[in-house]
Amino acid sequence: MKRDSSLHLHIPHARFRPGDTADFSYLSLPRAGQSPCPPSDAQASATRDLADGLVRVIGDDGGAVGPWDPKLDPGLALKGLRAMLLTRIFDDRMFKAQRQGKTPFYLKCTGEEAVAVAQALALRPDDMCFPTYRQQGLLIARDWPILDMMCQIYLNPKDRLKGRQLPVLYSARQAGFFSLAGNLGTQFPQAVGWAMASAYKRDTKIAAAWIGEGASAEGDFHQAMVFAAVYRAPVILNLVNNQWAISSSQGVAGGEEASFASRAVGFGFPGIRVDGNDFLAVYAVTRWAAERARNNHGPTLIELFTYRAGAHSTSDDPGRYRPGDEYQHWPLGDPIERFKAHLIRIGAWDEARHQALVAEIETQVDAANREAQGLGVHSNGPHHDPATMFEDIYKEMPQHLKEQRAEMQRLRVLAGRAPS
Amino acid sequence: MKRDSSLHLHIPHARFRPGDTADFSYLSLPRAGQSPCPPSDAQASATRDLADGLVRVIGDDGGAVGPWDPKLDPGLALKGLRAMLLTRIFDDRMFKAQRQGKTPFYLKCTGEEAVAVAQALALRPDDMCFPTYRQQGLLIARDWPILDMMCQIYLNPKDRLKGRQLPVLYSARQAGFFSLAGNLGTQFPQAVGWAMASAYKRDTKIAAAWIGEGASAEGDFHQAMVFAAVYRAPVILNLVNNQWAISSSQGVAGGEEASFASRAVGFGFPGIRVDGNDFLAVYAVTRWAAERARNNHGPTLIELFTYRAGAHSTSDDPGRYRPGDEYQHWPLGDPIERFKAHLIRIGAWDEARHQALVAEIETQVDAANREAQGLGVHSNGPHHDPATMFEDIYKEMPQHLKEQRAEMQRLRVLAGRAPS
Amino acid sequence: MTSMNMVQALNSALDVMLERDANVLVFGEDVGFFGGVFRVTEGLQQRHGEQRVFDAPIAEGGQIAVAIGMGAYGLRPVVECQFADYIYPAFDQLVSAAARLRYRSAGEFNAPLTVRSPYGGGIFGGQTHSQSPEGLFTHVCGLKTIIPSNPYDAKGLLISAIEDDDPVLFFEPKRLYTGPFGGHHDRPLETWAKHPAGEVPAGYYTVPLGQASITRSGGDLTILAYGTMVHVALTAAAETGVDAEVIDLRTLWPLDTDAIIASVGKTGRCLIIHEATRTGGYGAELSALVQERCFYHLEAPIERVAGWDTPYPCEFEWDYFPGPLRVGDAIRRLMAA
Amino acid sequence: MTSMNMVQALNSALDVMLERDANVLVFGEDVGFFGGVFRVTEGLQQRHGEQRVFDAPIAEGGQIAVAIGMGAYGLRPVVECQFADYIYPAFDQLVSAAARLRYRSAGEFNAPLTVRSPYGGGIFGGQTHSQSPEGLFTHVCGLKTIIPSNPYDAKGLLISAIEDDDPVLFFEPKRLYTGPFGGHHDRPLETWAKHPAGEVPAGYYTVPLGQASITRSGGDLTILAYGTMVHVALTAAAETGVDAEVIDLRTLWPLDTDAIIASVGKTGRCLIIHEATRTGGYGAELSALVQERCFYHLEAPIERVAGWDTPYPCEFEWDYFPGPLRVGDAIRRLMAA
Ligand SMILES: Cc1ncc(C[n+]2csc(CCOP(=O)(O)OP(=O)(O)O)c2C)c(N)n1
Ligand SMILES: Cc1ncc(C[n+]2csc(CCOP(=O)(O)OP(=O)(O)O)c2C)c(N)n1
Ligand SMILES: [Mg+2]
Ligand SMILES: [Mg+2]
Repeated sequence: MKRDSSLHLHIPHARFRPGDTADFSYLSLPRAGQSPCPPSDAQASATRDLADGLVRVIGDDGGAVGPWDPKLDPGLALKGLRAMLLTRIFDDRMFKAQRQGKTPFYLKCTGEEAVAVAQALALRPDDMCFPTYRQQGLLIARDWPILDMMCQIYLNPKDRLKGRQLPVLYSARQAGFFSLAGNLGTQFPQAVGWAMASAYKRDTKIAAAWIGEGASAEGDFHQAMVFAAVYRAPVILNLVNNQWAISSSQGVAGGEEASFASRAVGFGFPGIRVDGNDFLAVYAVTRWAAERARNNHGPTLIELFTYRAGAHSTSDDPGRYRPGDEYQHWPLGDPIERFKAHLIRIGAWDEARHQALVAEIETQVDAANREAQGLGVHSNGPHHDPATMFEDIYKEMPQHLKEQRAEMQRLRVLAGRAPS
Repeated sequence: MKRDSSLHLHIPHARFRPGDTADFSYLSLPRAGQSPCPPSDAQASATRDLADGLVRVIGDDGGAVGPWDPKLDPGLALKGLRAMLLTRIFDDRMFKAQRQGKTPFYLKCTGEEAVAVAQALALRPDDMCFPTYRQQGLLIARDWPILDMMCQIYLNPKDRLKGRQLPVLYSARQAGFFSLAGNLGTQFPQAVGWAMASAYKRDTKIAAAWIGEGASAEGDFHQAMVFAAVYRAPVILNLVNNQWAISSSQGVAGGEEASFASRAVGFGFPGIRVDGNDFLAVYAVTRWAAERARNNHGPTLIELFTYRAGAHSTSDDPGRYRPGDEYQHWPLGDPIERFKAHLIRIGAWDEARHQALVAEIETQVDAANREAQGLGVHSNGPHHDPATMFEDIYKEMPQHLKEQRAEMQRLRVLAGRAPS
Repeated sequence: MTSMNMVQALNSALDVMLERDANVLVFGEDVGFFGGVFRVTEGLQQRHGEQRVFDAPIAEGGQIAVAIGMGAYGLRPVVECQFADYIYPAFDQLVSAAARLRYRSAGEFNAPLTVRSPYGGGIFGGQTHSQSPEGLFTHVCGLKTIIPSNPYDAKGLLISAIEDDDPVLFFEPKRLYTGPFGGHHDRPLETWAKHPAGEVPAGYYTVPLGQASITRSGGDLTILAYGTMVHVALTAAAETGVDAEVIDLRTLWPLDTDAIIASVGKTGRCLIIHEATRTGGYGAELSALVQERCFYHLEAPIERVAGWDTPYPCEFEWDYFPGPLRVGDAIRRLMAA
Repeated sequence: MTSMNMVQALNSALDVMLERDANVLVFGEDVGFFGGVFRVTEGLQQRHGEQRVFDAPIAEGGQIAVAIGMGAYGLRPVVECQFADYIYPAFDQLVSAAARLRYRSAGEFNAPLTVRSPYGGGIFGGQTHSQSPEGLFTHVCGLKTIIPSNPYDAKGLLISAIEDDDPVLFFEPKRLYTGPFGGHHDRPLETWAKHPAGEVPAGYYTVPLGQASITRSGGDLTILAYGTMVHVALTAAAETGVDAEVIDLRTLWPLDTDAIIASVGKTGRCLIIHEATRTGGYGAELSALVQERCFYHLEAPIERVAGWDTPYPCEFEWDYFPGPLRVGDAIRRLMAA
């Protein structure tokens, strides 16, 4: 046995901090088209290389290559492009609204649009999604009205959540979009429960869940993996590795020595790492996992390898902890630019149509925004009646809440904030 | 894409239930000596086959074979044999004491003695252990006085834990044995914290933790894996897969489709599955992991593949949920019998000496038991002063606890249970 | 009517609901083939199939999480938490998710789950098999907390809990599983066979949530109790000979405040008892509430008799348990005040 | 003496302790390079090195677990829980392990850890950035719970907490980080610069645990408060003109009962205020206790003014927050009783 020296504590680092030049050369990125595509009922062990690798379809020249090419129908492709663009423009507009004080909070998904949008299109409309706050693209891809989202962001009287929730924490049952939690991770095992219920009912609907790589450190991640494995739940478990959890690098979540996708193999189900900025690859991998789940072969863990291009949220100032221009160096590019280039390359799209589409979406967003703002904004109302805060704690309001509501109303009158 | 039929919910089964004949032929067990032994600073990926395989050293003929043969010093081997025998005889005696009402509870580790005993001997005496209730063998192998253990089991005045804890939930700081929790899993990430502290202090001591395969479903297991990986903590994480968690088979914990050891690979550190009833294999694998940890290469997950030969505890009746004679069919045999056969085979031991050793240990246990019972037993005392229950809640007793203690004393007098 | 102990009554409630409603599922540690360590689910898997009644991984947080997901789908899961002492790994899912789901989604989703869990001491289980954590849940808005004190109520309340569209914590006094227990651990064990509440209808019935029951009426003193302590209250009342009114809360929250106010308004004296640790226990809320509502009727300070502020010590559980002597002592003190 | 806001005072406490004691470690989400989302650990990693101050995985349960292990080794870890709303994943480790370790090992092991966490509303953070969960911890024996109300106390109490050999929950009123806040959200923000408790010694000092402070003395009414609500109490007292005594508890548990009894014994009236939901909140314990100890001195019912029994609604936080109007209303009612 070797002699032992003294121990030391390893502390993971971000690769670069303000002042440094971002260098992503430590990443070993396979070229597009190189990953094999096993049948969707493959054994977990057959996916090992997929878990450690990176499924990519769109090559540097914009062409789609390899066995994962989903041969996407052009209509669907344009729907995807449109939804990604709408997501980005919507985000930008809402971010500005926060800076104007019209909402207390906003959170963008810039750079990660392909994740939610391509995945939404690869699922069926009634498959159930348990997202994080960074999958607004699911709603948009499922044609959920952005006016509805805006009304929630502005906390106005048309906010279906009645001014209760932090903006962006949507709930849209009709869109198969589960009520967003502020508590990271909680949704992940809940999705497994939903999938188990669907299986128990001999339904055909599957569930999909999302979690950030940072939040995957929570026990909830493990619970989802264990229950999904044990009951072979028809669920797609998506881990969005956007390299950052606020200021912490993915190494702090355990990504230094292994891919997150590879964790699935130890539970006996497939893990696949995919280029999260490659619309076609994300779509294809999600389709594969959906097919697997729907045919009773159980769960899949998908690691979506991407980059959080912007701040964590409007409360964050990333200039304090990262260089600021690193996104320019991100070797997997921008999902919208890459998909656009691909569509142009295959002759399904051109720059002029693109500019027209952008302009159209900007108009759409502006119109909705005007309408939403007209209905009320955080800073100067109108809002719901504050008395609604006592509703929905229980199905029926118990006596003590009725009393508290009356007390609050009395005080509002006393304060001159409500008519007596 | 394939057509989808309706989903169904998979429920894992035990392989056999009362009335069935136990059949373990579903296990694919490599022969002894077949697993390669990489250097202890190997990459996690190099341990993949070890994680899915089973390290075995003692062959069917009793010989030690292959690269994992630790070439154990004969003195240490006999110490191990003795500690295993003492553990078993101690367990049997205490089990009987519970049936006699002398303690409210007992829990044996029969069939799993090699786990704790071989591992204790592979660690250094000051390495810190965070065990479960089924590693009493650690204390015994570290020469902790069985009298002390008995006094706790009998909850008598020499019980260092003052009658507070369920018997068997030992605490022995001097033996490097962390206070046992009733709450499954909590100790697992705590061990990682201890190891991090040791590394932070540039100490040379490492930590070792144990968890049952059943309890590995808890979030705590994941926390231990994540923190161990992130900070490369000098810790050995032991998962004892004794096939059962009370009445649930290891499939209910997620062991149907993959080994538990293989979970480590997805965190970037080695996982090794070892024949838990093979003293030499357990010793060798533990040494390997200890060397790795002590040389700053970080954690290892060891899955100890064994069988819970007896009831879960004295509160349990396994006849309700398993055949009863399955242990006879367990293909990895009995750890004591196998190690004894090995020692005899290499000429270091013989049947006569064995019988003498058993007799000696029985005498030792009986003597200690008489002494312990003489000091008091659960059923008829004496015990500690009940007033001690107010101590050690805080370092200094706050006012309200002093008042409550006085109140209790007043009531005891009132009840005629204490002199006034 | 059949004679049932509490285990049988609970088993019958589950059986009835599994039969009536295909959306009811039962799972938890060892509840499947084995029938649960306290035998509450005995025979249910055999009768209703393993898709309806099954073992769960040892991961209380995961169990509640999947139950929430199932609830969102439309099922009514009933989860057994093997001991109330082991509910803490599920605390986040209960507090952050189950309790808030209806609110945060403005009614789009709800969590109609029931968590059953044996609580309380008296079986020499030590600090991790004896706890009474109800006070941690009654503080959390959105949860309902129930503790029955006899087989009849146990079955009727459990059926109501399963049918309820909100998340319900259903704590079962393990010391009462096989018989009433007035607190004299040194006397022969009683069974439910001779107790009127041991007569339980075989089929479906409900005991409504939110209604206390007056287990003993009296004019001099009100005792608020639930679970095991109801029986201790009755014993102490009998032993002291005081004309005490014993209110069995049954539903801790939402609370039947009216019943309490009416009683204390009448008696002017109030004693609150529970097995949980005193400080910040549910008794604190009851005391505060009674004081607020009945201040001008009170003839003596409201007293609390509760578990000491220590873990439940294994060997000394009968010095820990707030038995009839201690309760009786408080009754006498209150009557003398 | 230096002028410090509460963030700076807390930062200074950590800095002083990192300097004095090599066994002190600081970790939590984003506390390393970044310095914490509320900037409390700003510069500490840079000054003390990344072995002493570092980022932790987002796993509050794991953080507390490793802190317990470190404590068993002999270190004094200080963990930041980014928001008190996110402490629940650590509930089991806090309640089942940290709180019980000394007891269950009869003193062989202890858990000298400090968990810092910003709590309370007032930043439009909605229900998961505004909670006040202290009442869940004051019920758990073995834990100490502290809530400071100003920079001076914050630093002195945090140093005491770190030096304490028992596990301490240290909740920081995030609304007070940058200035005192009397509850009028529509008035200009104040800073600590002009407040006497904003004068903070640069070096080491302690404020002892377990001692309340009388922030305003008065003879007619006792107000029990902590954290943000101390300032609301002062505002309401000033606005009503009632001669109220305001007691800042500082340490919630173990509690300075003597100070409370002395005050209520003098005033005969008691108002308890907190931001946490009312039912089963810490105010219930305070009310029960005051009633038990001061029954014969009480001239009016003890009242509680607290958060409504709902989650903290994002847009309506100023209807939720128990501000000076509501507190003043209760003061007047109490004085009229
Ligand atoms: C249980 C819990 N802990 C902490 C937080 C605070 N928090 C909000 S977002 C965040 C970072 C999450 O990072 P990641 O999971 O990688 O998702 P991303 O923001 O990158 O999409 C943290 C720590 C929280 N919301 N919930
Ligand atoms: C958190 C928690 N949940 C449940 C229990 C009840 N319980 C005690 S032992 C046990 C089975 C544990 O099985 P396993 O982890 O495989 O260990 P083994 O008993 O086989 O050694 C259970 C469910 C507990 N003690 N703690
Ligand atoms: Mg992230
Ligand atoms: Mg086991």
